[in-house]
Amino acid sequence: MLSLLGLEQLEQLFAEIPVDLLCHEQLALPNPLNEMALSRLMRERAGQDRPLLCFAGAGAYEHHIPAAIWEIAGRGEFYSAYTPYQAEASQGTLQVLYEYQSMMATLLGSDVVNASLYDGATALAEAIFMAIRSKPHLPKRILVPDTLHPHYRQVLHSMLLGQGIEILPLPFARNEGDIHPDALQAHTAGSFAALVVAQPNFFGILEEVHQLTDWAHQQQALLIAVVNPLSLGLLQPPGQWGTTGADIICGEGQPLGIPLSSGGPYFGFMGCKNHLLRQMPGRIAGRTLDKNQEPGFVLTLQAREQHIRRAKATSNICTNQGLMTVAATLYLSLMGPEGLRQTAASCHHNTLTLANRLQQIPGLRLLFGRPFFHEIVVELPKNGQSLLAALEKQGICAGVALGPYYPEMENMLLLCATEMRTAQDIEQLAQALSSALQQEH
Amino acid sequence: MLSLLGLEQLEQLFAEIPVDLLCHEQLALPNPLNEMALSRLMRERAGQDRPLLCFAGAGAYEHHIPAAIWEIAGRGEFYSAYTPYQAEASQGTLQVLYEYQSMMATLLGSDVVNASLYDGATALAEAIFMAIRSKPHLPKRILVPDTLHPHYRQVLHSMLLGQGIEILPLPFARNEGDIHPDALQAHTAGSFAALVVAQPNFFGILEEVHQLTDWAHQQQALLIAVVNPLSLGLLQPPGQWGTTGADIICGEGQPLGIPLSSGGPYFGFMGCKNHLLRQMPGRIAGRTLDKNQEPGFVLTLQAREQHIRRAKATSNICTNQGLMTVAATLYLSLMGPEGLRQTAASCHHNTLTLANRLQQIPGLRLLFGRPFFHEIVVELPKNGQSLLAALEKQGICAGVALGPYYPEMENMLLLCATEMRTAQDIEQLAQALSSALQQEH
Amino acid sequence: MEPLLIQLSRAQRYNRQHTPLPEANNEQPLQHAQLAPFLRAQPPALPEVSELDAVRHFTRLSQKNFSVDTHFYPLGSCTMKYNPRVCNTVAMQAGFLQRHPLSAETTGQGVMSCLFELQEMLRELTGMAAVSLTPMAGAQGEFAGVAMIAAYHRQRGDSQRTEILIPDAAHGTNPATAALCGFSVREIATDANGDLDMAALQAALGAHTAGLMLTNPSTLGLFERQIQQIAQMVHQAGALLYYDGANLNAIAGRVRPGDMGFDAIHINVHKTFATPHGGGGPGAGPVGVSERLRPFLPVPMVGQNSQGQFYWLTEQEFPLTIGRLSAFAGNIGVLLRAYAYLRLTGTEGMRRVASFATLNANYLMRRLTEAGFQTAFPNRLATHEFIITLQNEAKQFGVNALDFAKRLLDYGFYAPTVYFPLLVPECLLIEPTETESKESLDRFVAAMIAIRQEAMDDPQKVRQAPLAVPVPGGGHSRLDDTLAARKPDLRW
Amino acid sequence: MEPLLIQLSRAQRYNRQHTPLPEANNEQPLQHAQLAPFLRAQPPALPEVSELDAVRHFTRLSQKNFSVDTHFYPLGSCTMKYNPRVCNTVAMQAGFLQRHPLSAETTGQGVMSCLFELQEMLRELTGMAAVSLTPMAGAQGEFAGVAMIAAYHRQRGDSQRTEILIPDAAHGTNPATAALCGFSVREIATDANGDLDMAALQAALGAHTAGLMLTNPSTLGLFERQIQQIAQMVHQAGALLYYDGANLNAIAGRVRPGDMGFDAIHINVHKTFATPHGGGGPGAGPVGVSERLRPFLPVPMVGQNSQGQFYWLTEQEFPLTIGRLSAFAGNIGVLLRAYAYLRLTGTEGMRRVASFATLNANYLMRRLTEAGFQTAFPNRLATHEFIITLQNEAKQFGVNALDFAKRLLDYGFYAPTVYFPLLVPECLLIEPTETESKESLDRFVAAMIAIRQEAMDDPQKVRQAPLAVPVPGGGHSRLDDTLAARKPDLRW
Ligand SMILES: Cc1ncc(COP(=O)(O)O)c(C=O)c1O
Ligand SMILES: Cc1ncc(COP(=O)(O)O)c(C=O)c1O
Repeated sequence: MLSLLGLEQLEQLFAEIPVDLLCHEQLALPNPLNEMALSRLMRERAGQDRPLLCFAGAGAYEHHIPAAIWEIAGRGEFYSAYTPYQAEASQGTLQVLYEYQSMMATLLGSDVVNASLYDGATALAEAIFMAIRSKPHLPKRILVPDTLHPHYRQVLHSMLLGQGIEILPLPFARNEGDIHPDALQAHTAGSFAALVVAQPNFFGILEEVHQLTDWAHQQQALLIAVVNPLSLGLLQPPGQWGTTGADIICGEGQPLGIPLSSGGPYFGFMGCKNHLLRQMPGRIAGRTLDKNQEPGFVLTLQAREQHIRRAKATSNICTNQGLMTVAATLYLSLMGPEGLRQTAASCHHNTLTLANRLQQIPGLRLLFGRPFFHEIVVELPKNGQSLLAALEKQGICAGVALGPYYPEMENMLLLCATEMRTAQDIEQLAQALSSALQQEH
Repeated sequence: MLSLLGLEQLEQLFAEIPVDLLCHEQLALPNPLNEMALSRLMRERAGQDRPLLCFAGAGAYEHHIPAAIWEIAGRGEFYSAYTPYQAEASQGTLQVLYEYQSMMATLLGSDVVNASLYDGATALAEAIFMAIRSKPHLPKRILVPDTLHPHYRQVLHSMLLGQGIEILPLPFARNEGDIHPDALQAHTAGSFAALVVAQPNFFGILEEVHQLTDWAHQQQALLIAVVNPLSLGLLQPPGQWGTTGADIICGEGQPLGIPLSSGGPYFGFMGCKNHLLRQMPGRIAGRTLDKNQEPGFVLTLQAREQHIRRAKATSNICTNQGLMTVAATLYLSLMGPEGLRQTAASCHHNTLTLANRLQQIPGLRLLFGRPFFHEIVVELPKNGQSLLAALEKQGICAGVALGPYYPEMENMLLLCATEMRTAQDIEQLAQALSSALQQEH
Repeated sequence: MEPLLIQLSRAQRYNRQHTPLPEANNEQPLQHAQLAPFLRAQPPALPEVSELDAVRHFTRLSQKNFSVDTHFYPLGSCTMKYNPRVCNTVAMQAGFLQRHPLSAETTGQGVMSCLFELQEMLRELTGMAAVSLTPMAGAQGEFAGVAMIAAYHRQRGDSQRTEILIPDAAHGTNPATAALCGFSVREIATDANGDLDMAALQAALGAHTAGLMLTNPSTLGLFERQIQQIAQMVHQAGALLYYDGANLNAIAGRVRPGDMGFDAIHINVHKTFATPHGGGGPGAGPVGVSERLRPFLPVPMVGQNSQGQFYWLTEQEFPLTIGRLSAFAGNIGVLLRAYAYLRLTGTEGMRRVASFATLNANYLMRRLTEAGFQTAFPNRLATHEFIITLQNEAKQFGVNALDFAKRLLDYGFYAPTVYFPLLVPECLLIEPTETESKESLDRFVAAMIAIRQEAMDDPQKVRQAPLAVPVPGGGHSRLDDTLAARKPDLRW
Repeated sequence: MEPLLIQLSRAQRYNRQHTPLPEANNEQPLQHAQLAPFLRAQPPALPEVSELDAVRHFTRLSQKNFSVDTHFYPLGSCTMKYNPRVCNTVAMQAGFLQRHPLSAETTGQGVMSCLFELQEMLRELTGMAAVSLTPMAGAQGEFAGVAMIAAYHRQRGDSQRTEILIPDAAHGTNPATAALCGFSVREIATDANGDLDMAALQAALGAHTAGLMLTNPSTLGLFERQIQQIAQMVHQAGALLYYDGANLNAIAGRVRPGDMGFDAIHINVHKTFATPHGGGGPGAGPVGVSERLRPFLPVPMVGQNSQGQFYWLTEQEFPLTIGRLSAFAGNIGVLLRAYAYLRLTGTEGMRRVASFATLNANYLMRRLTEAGFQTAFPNRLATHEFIITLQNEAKQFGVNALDFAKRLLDYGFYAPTVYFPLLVPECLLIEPTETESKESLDRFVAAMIAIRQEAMDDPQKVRQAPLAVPVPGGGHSRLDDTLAARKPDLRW
């Protein structure tokens, strides 16, 4: 091949690069491994990360993942294809996206859904940009409750800064764990573009979403819902909140068949009302016809996107989390409405069991009085973080300490029991907790 | 669906079964698990079987298995299809089989190869049936050396009994570990139908295959070779043994990309000279043309098989080990001649290192003086089995004890070092061995 | 057509990442001086391709297969039902895959506990006294069974029993196995209703009879109603009764071969227990026996000692064993999948399997009958499968069973089994299995009707089928079997 | 066409094995009285299908994709090279998959050691001072980079820098990102040789310039030869230089953006580091910075303490950080694959990647040139990709770049990128990557020649293309984009 080019050495291919830029010395990377050595190394590394009995939630949930999902999502034809720019040679991915959009839309109760964003937190940031764009006459101000996941609030800070969007926090009710009703009073109609509501919220608590939605709409603002999609097997879809439903719905797709993986890759989902469609970021698959009038699928409404609209695009997103939506589509297909309902119900049921059992332990107290979905906040007689460390030694991840996020809550843990946690698991946790508490008294 | 049949209950579908035969009571099987519980159970079970640092061989070898192999062999189209009876809808499997046959034929140096048998041991039994069939005028007697894997000899006993085939054992040379040259003297031309030779033999020793082959042919007998296919990346193919080559070649395919899996599924391979083709058992894929003169593949020479020939078939085999040959084909494709050569060379090299290192341990002695491939027999100052047990506690499988197979060898271990064993692994073994020996002295 | 891999080969190309010595310039001298006389003169002429070439080639080839995961696959007698993927996933865990077969029992309690429980579950499900898992497929299970029957008679000194009786409808492995074990084979006829001809059986039974091999439900897709009588007759003649368990899917959890009076049985786990078929295997063929054959079971099996630990049972515990049937303990990875499947189903699930397999077969049979196809045994209920005969179509349109089968491929269906059992002319043996939906079955009926219409309108087209099997790149037209056998081209 | 899954749905059908309460009759009362007011009135209208239906449906759909594992995929700018499968396998181990993101650092030393080493390797390979892995794709990496540039100026009180300069050839994410960060965008022209127009740059630079975003090699498939001068000019103007690392594959191990003078870069691991593209993701877009931007890096990153233990670096250690960009720490599973890939290649391997990516591109460019196709920059060496323009063909035969692209699908090739970069009319941006063999490239040339011949002989045919993409069941003819946008049909 070199000879066709009239060259003698590979180096000559780089002739246009200024010589003083070329790396002449060997870079200090580790020596190459062969696959055998790599496999052994990575087996050892993975072996260091021994799975724990997990009661942590806080935005990432250990659910049962049917084996068929990753056996199929991992197929080369899905795994090694890219964004379906050539529709006719990408009907697999495109039809899956269309089916994903369809299933998510019924789950969320939204008119339309896009084909994924990076994760729940960035999806919310995009939802806020979208709200701001579609309410150009309102101030760039957003109401964000303290019951929203603290990491999500941090991401909003990072991402909204450049456009000068102001975040107005809403405190929560100390005994109830939901948005404090008085907090809304401070905000008047026309003074903000959107209200964000998380359901369930970070504490696992169910918010009064109907009132909140109607209130936001009365103030001429949009309502942005942040939801756990799995909970919607059981709970009201945001599209039906209040009189007219949430306007933009987003959240973290991880509960739908995506492994925990230390935090990613997950995927963000987003749906909205029809009239907001052209403000929506991200890929969208649509059904159309070919020259023979056969139905088929394409990426559509691309005029919203960076590769066409460039600086005026609805978002800069390009590569999204495609493969994760394949997995989620498989998840929803395998579960169906009944499987999803039972899974959500089982999460709730197990968390009830957990709450009841933990309350029997002297010194432990359930913090909030309101209904919850599958997470609870528990108050301890001591610092949450040190207790977690003690239980980790016994192979238990006893939840997430709230101190780092809410300084006044340093004796508190956020715990979750999904459908994976059996009665024995809960008993094991309870006993480990009891004895850890006793030991240090 | 029942109503179309005019039925009301599923039970009515079983109306033809005599009532007194129906199971009325619940069978005592465990309650059904859902996939979540099953996965957890099986994770626990697999977790009990902690992998050891493995120096055991004896017919099953821990080799590097490129990840691509099982990612592809596990694809539904291979995994969930059956024997390619409908050729036009099974071209994937059929072309793979044809390529498998082609690759194995060049590796073995044989004219033709079939599409798999159950495992190495049964392949040898089938080879013997084949030899007997093709030498109808000779006595049903087979020379089987004691250097053949003891389990293979046991399988021959089980399988040859019904047809009254007599197995004549050949003792081995005590210091050399190969077939004792004098042992052949006892057998005269025309007194047996075939000689079996394993290369490398059970002790890892290389036999004098050229002489043995020529000798067998001089006695009008067939030569049946039992080989490790991976060794043939380096060693002479049986098709070139002696003046005219082995007649039937068989063996265990496990080294070619098949995981150890406690012993199966593996696959047996078999090749032979052209003139024996119609005596060969098992499926064979062939290339042919379709009505448009396009080349394609079919199962062929089926007149040998049970579904056509019934009681007169060359074998009763039906389901074989198809998927394993897909994996082996991928293995040979990914390794190529150079990869296979280097792997075999590395096995040999590491075993040399192992032999040298173990001989430095006081009291240890390499038993045999002849060249070996990747296994060695080591004599200990004490019982092999108790030493193995001691090392297993340290996570090392230090080989296979020979006592159970050769009562006079109860102080001996058979050890193997494949390309997977690093210098550090060997050092770890050596030190563990040394201290185990010291402790008990 | 996908090229042969060798056509993509280019000298000197190889995948460094799969060789033990990654750095060529750092290659240690291959110290195999002692090997010199044994080295091969020329490397094997294997393809030299990149990993991408290989992955792409075999991925593309895979797409040329019809399979259960992609197509309705009503291949009678083969029970091509859906293998729950989780059974593969749980069996492919490192702990199971990496274990050496000869490493100590203490290091394999996980896998051995599964095997032990599988033995127990199969025992319960079949009503036999004991089970050995070691046979590597149905045919090897048959071998074990017949060898045990031989060992039984031999042990009793009853050396005149040299004959095995086999119904004419039987699968080819039955006579082939009997012959492999040194028996002569006598065929027993089937009566007009598809049951065994009792007079013929009576006539054949005698002091030379070692045993009768029976499949129930039979390969005709019928439950053998006289089974209790048959068992009595066989036993009275001093012979034993063998059960070919390939059709257990139809009755699992409902009737047990042990209760029917069988002495030895095999079970095709790749049928009833949804382990993969893998383009022809691997399967596994556990055997079960009645009390009198227990001592002869093939080894190894798994036992449990009083401390609850699992260990291998060998000829030490079973001195009369017919012996070993494989180098190690059989297709353990396959058995793990069967274990997983059985834990998913339990008894209730097994009964559902049998019910829906039977329901689907009867539904499909009725739909085809209503569409005018002729079933072989119109007065009988189907079991999990049934036979239609295309005699009429062959006569009227000159379009035979093979033509129908091939044309079904064009329609995107794998073909049913053709021309088996041998006694029904122009037959299709159709087994829908319990995992197919009514919608699949209805589509199949529609295709059959359409093909018959084509056979009327344009028989030549059907005789040419398949015209283009719907696989990537366009599939083959009918392949020439005769040419393949006449001029064997078996390697590149 | 494969039906929609909802068309296979049948009320009440569901997969018992995936529900937490397997026995229906044993279902515990769902104690969610407290939830009553929050329950949905109607279940979501999801498909109700069996596992087989779902597996078959999605397996069949997968076969309708072209992908690297099945087809040559020369999609320019996207580096569709082969992902070694082992990188997937090692990343899919239970230890990695099951770890909760908020569980203690002590329980994640395995994954964190990989991430730490990956940070270090990327730092070395790019010549930057520090690396953060957290961005979840290239575009988010760009966001992080531009946000850091903004933070830098803000921190210095330099509030007038409101403009980002971007070459007209740039990828759409560059201007979109700048806008997202609140900057206005000014385009800089490209000169006739494909280099940046230096006069235009000089004219644009000023006190309002926050930075210049550059891709090098550029999206024209050319190495920007004046890069050192550009860096000097930009820095002299008080602005910073951003590197879009999407094309790093061409130069990895040979030239480093850090040495070229860039202040902030992103790296598309799903390009250079062979992590999957997944039909559109997930990717990952680590960022690297020069010393002056280090304080602003996005969190979390991984640090190592003096006992060798790994821990998360957050705003505690980086008080000036631009903050968090995801709920947790980014696409860790993807980063593990990149780590595995880099351990396979090492420096030598990386240099080989760049060499063969470049060799393949130049070879293919030359072959196409010799076949009479017009390259956009005939006097330049190609980098890892190159552009041909089909202006002539469009003029002569009325067959444009899109027609060529669509016709390539019929020939079994994925199409190169079309109509990008925007400044070259009727262009195809062709990137063969280093993992394709010469044979693949030659076949592609043959197809291009054949299509041009068709364009001469039967242009209408090419304009109709694809006629039938070779996928199972027969592929589509050209799909109507306009209809799709005019009447959005976005769900069933
Ligand atoms: C009725 C019957 N018996 C026996 C067998 C043989 O089983 P295997 O193929 O597992 O050896 C089969 C399988 O095809 C069968 O259908
Ligand atoms: C030149 C260039 N820049 C930036 C990007 C954006 O990267 P990503 O798709 O990972 O967000 C791409 C990818 O398509 C690209 O080709």
